[in-house]
Amino acid sequence: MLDVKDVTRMFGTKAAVDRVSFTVTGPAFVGIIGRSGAGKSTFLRMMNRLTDATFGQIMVDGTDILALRGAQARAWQSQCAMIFQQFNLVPRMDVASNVLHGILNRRSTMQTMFNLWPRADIIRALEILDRLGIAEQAPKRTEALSGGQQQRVAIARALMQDPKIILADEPIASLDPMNAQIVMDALKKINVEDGRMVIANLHTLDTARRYCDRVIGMRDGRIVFDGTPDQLSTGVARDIYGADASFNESATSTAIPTDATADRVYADAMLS
Amino acid sequence: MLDVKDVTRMFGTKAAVDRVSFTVTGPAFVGIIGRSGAGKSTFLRMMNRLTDATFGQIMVDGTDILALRGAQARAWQSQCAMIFQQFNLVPRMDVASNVLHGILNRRSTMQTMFNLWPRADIIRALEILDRLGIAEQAPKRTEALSGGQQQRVAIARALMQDPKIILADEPIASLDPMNAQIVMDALKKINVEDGRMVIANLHTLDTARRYCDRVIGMRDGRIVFDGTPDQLSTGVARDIYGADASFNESATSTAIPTDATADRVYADAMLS
Amino acid sequence: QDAITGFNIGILGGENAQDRMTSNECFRKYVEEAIGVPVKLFAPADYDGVIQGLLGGTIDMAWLGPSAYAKVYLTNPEAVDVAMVKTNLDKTYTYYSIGFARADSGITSMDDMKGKVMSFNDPNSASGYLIPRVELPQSGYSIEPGEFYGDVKFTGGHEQTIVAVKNGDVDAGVTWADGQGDWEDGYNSGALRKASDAGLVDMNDLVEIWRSKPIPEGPIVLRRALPQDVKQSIIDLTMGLIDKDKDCTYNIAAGETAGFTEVGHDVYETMIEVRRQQDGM
Amino acid sequence: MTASALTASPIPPSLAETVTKSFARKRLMAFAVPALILLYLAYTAVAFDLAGLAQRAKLDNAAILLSDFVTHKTHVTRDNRDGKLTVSVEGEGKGTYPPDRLPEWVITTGEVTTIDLGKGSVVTYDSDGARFVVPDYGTIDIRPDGDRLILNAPQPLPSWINVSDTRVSVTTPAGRFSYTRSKVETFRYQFGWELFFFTLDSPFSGKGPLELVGLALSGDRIDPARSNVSYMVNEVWTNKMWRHGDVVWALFETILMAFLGTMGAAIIALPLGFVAASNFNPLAPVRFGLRRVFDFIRGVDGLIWTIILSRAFGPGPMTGALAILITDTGSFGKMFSEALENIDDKQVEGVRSTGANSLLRARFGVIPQVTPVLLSQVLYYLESNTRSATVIGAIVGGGIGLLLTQAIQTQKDWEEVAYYMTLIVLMVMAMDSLSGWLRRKLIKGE
Amino acid sequence: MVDIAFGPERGKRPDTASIQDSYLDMVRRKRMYGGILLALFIATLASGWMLADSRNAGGFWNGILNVFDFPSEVVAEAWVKRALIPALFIDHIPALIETLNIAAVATLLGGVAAMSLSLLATRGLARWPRMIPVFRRSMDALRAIPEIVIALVLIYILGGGPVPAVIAIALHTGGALGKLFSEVAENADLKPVEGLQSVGASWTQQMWLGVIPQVAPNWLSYALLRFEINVRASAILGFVGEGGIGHDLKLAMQWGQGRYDEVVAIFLLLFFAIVVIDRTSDHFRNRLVKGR
Ligand SMILES: Nc1ncnc2c1ncn2[C@@H]1O[C@H](COP(=O)(O)OP(=O)(O)OP(=O)(O)O)[C@@H](O)[C@H]1O
Ligand SMILES: Nc1ncnc2c1ncn2[C@@H]1O[C@H](COP(=O)(O)OP(=O)(O)OP(=O)(O)O)[C@@H](O)[C@H]1O
Ligand SMILES: [Mg+2]
Ligand SMILES: [Mg+2]
Repeated sequence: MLDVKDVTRMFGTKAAVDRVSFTVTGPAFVGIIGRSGAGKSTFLRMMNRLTDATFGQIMVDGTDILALRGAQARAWQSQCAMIFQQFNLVPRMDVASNVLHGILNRRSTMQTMFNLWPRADIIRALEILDRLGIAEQAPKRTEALSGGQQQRVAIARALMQDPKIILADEPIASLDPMNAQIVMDALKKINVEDGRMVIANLHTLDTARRYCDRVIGMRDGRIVFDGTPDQLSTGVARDIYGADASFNESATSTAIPTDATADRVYADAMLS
Repeated sequence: MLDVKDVTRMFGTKAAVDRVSFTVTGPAFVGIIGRSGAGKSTFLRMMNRLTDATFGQIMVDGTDILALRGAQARAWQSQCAMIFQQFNLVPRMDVASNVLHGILNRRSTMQTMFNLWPRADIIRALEILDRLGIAEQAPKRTEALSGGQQQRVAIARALMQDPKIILADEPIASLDPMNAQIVMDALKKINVEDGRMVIANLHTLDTARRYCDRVIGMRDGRIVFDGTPDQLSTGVARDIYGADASFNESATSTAIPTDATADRVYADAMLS
Repeated sequence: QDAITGFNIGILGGENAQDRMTSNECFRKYVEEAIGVPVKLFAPADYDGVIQGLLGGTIDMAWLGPSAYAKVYLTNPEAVDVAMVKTNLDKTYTYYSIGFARADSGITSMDDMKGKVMSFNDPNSASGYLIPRVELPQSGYSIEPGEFYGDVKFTGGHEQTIVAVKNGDVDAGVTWADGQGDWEDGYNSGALRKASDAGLVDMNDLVEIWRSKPIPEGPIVLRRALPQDVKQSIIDLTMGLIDKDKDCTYNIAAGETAGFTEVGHDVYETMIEVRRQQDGM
Repeated sequence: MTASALTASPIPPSLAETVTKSFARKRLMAFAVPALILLYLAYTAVAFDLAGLAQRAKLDNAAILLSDFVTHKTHVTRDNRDGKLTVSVEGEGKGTYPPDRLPEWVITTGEVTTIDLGKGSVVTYDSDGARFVVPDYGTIDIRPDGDRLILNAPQPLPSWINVSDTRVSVTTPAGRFSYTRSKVETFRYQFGWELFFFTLDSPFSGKGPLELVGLALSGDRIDPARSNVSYMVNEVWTNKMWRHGDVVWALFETILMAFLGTMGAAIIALPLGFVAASNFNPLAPVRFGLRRVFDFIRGVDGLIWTIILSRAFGPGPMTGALAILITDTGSFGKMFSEALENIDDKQVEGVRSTGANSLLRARFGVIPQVTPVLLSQVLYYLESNTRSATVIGAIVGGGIGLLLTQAIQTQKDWEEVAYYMTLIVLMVMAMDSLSGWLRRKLIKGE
Repeated sequence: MVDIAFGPERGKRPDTASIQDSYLDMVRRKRMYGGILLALFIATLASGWMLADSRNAGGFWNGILNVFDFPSEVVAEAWVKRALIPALFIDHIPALIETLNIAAVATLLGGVAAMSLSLLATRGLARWPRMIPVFRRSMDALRAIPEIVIALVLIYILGGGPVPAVIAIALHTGGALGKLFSEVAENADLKPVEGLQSVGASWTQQMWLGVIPQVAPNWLSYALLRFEINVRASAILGFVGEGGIGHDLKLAMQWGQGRYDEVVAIFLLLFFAIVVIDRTSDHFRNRLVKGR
């Protein structure tokens, strides 16, 4: 279904993405991890045609989408939804309008210019919002929503596009843990229930491990790891992130601790 | 040394801090934990006189610092340094100037306006920066520094004040794990080496457990736990945070995972 | 010629009237009655507005100062026709440029002004600048600053000159008066009379130190392109106004008058010459 | 634990040197900048001749001005040639008291007129001449003798009596008095804006507030044709002294000029702004040319445009509005294009990622985010143009500005100046709050 | 794994149909109001122009054909006498300098006043929070009076010369900049201020070190913009009665034919001065606000 061949993007003399190749066959949940500057965003932006590739091919169902131009490229964009770290919504417009932007490519310019959407489209937008649990936010301005809600609006816009592929560029990096979980769960559900492929750049290994079917690790523009979440050991992670051994991660975990002793005492007390 | 009696702060009809009382005798490292809105910040701000208390007393060496006014309150502030989550430095000024701000209370307005700092003070500021490992940053603009470095500048400013007490309001919440560790280590060192009392609001139990001599847990403005780190079990933590069992914390941990095997190998190697 | 759909009257500031809109309201009504189209009054704060209006054809009738008329004529001789002029009580239609100073300054004639500060009104004003500018040097008082006078200033208008002299900001100034009646009343009409009546100055405090040759009053002009019958009815109306409504005549003339009389372009030839000579100075 | 965090090593001397030097430099700047500014101010003080000004400044003028703002004077004039007596406010025909309703402090019996200026100051006109009794001084007696005036007054004459053969004037705190061969005049100064509501020829003049309310409520019509209230409103509206109707119209005209000019300019500048913004128009020469055009029309200034347009359109409010329109097209064009260049790309990118074409990207990615900026600029200009329209109005002969400049230039009707100034300040403040309100309403939340 | 993706709100959600109805309702209402507002705006604008047109001496359509009459008259004459123009430039440079000085001094004085006024009138920074409305209203009043009014009144007291102009422009500048300054200060980050407060700094120290450095670029940028506006204002004041280049321009302009070369010379001088200031201030403002 998706066949990435030798895709490269140069910025000046520096290769932000360097001969990336991989193949995805079914509607998988693919996670891309790697530290800042590894080229994750650049790769997704090339897939969505927001950035042009320097060379390489991305074949989707037999078409090289990197070679499309003008209206055809826009048609591809409409099939390949993108979710951004900063949501990239229009904050001053209401939630439903933002969702409706997903079908801009399919409606006539004249009609949409004056924000005159057909009733059926509005209803579909509301249904999608309802599916994501934020239907009652529909009339509000998007800027009035919390980060997690905004990201769900962005997902709704993506669903409105009825895309083959959903690209998500660090969708939870601006969110707090609670909202992050809600958003990741939503993406997973779309992946499983609708059978749409999801490719997500992720910041945190935990998340990748938990949600992805397949994890691709990038470093300096190249793929340095490609496998299942289980294959992701600390050593591999240290390779990907370039962290050194002196770094003790547990001191700063934001999670509530699993203190074995205290828990055992508590458990004993409960069991007794 | 520090005797907090019945301190309360109302916002409207809501008590943000509700009859908090505790006593600290020596130069302890006290951690205050609790979820968002528990009143941690409000309490520290009252200690520093940034926020007025509704009633109650905080006795320090026999003086009720909550009753001080005007210049006396400012004099107290100069003895009680505060470190903020967002550093609260002057970003456009250089690092050394920011550290020198610690002694503003002792300088006249005119002297400040014309940037008249005695050479001895400048040298002392540099020494403090050096102690925190960032002396070479002294001439840079503060905004050019990384988060961890900025927080160390804030600590340097606090040390410049030569305070009795250092208050730290979530000093590592805006920092990445690596920097967080450096900052906490620095605070601990000051606590141990200089014998200054440190009271820190902390977001994460791990950190509290690792650095504090004593942990105070707050919920809805009241103290619900006061004890040593060892007494902090998962059950107690769940009480303090009001988290329910369904919330799975590991999904969103930002830490690189503890691959137990790798660590065990390392530990074995060290012990052998 | 086409019939007109509206008629615009421009009123000039400074030289003649200040409370212009109201004093001319009665006249506006008469004109409206006479020619049967809506009549509007325009009173821009300085000369130029009306002059531009006449040149551009948007103002149909105006009462100009002699110098302003000269400017219109020099810019476009085809634009307007001189129609009438206001007469004094003795039927003359001349006035004077009067030089004056503070009585307690010891200045009694222009000779005493050597090295002192002389002021004029505004460079387009006939009595307040142009005429003195030509006549003073002829009598040996060069108006180049520093030659005879210590300095030469512009005050901006007649009232300002009077106030400036009274306040001692300048040693002497020029303004217009009809030269009839008594000095202590500020003559029968003119800027001094108005200022004295208003309590702005006490005429005892001022003395006359110079007087120009007679200057013709500014003309009432009509746009040349107006239909002949319109022109005629306006002229008839204005000339007959003194018998019809004395108060209104007094209002628009800004003082005692024996009415309006017809006059031709030739009266202003001198004035135009004065101005032409000074072009580019 | 990271060892590097707290290692203590002596500070390199070079570092201490750098830092102390940088502080010395800052200190120098801290002194040098104020010093330079002071130096410049000193230079301008000399250039502006501040010392000379201090001598020339007339603070008594300020006192007169301030008191004139809130007082009026009443003239009591007798024409010495025909003996006619007139009493009028500000000496104006429209403020003349009818002979049967003179103010109570003017009493006429036959040839004799007694004017009571209060506190013992009394002026008497009689067939022989006039007398002015000044308390603590004595009686000033003037009688004409042929062409001359003969003055009888306690000697030595104080400086507030100004005498010549033909004219005597007396200035006292109670009032002013002057005598010439042709007329004798007394001026009485009183507090308040006289005749502000009703002129003397109105049936409502001289009535107290209670009386007026009573009249307004009562059914007995003064003029059978209309109710008392509408009659009253009409009398105030057409007040001949203060001309409230004209003034309100003038205010409206001023606002009209500002509104038309600003809105017209905004409508023209919006499309031009897109053409001049580098992220919407790739043709650099067109952009450059258009920007210079903006610079030019802005640089020329509204006042000059007013004069240029006066020739074509003649005086009147449209000329003023067009002048504002032209100037502001320049300002808006520049500001709009800058605002468009500073937009947040995230939103545009979000819209773009759905496959929208460029027109739709502008509509949904750009317009929503620039609207607040543009709107707030337009509203800000609307408010500030209300002020400019005041000045422009003076030139095109319309609006409150004309009334104001005329009143100031005659330098006598200061109470009118005060009235107009108050109105202008209120008008601008009202426009300010209106634009603030619209800004809040349209930008912050709907 | 517990799926809480679709919200802890589950169960108490209002039913979908009512949400749809109310939203569609809102869309309809918005379209209607939008249409009405647009129609109202257009009607106001159109009738306003018609009214202004009818009150004008000359109509729009007649006039539009003649817009270039006056400029071409001026330019034609100036072109004939173009040789004289350089000398005229030099003649008027002192007047230009006076105009610039008036603007500069007024901006300086007004700017200093605006600095203190704005800090005193900003929520969160004010020394005496209760006095905020007082300072705000006084800024409003300063802003509301047109410069020309103050200048004309001051001329009566101080006599002619540049000082009344300086005072008039400075007063206005104080009010106008004060408002803009306070808007900037309102958006200033309070964290540094709080940081300084926590070490026991006085109010002045907090402002000087915590607020001024943050707002300085924007303030300076506004002050430069104001300087530009004030140059124009000072020229205009000259035009209406004071000294400076505006006065020269007015004299030449009023004289009319015969001195159009002078008009053009002064105009060009003033125009170039304004453009130079405009460009320079733009350049510096961009550098200040967007960072170097
Ligand atoms: N428009 C651009 N111009 C020049 N260099 C760019 C541009 N966009 C990205 N780069 C460079 O390409 C490299 C890869 O950037 P990219 O944003 O893809 O990284 P990333 O993996 O998404 O990092 P992050 O986690 O910070 O988002 C970086 O070195 C970046 O500096
Ligand atoms: N200035 C204020 N006005 C009104 N309410 C306030 C104010 N400051 C704090 N509160 C309220 O007081 C309560 C305690 O707030 P506080 O900031 O002390 O909590 P916290 O424990 O520091 O939380 P966090 O972890 O989010 O910083 C909260 O409910 C908060 O909404
Ligand atoms: Mg990225
Ligand atoms: Mg807090």
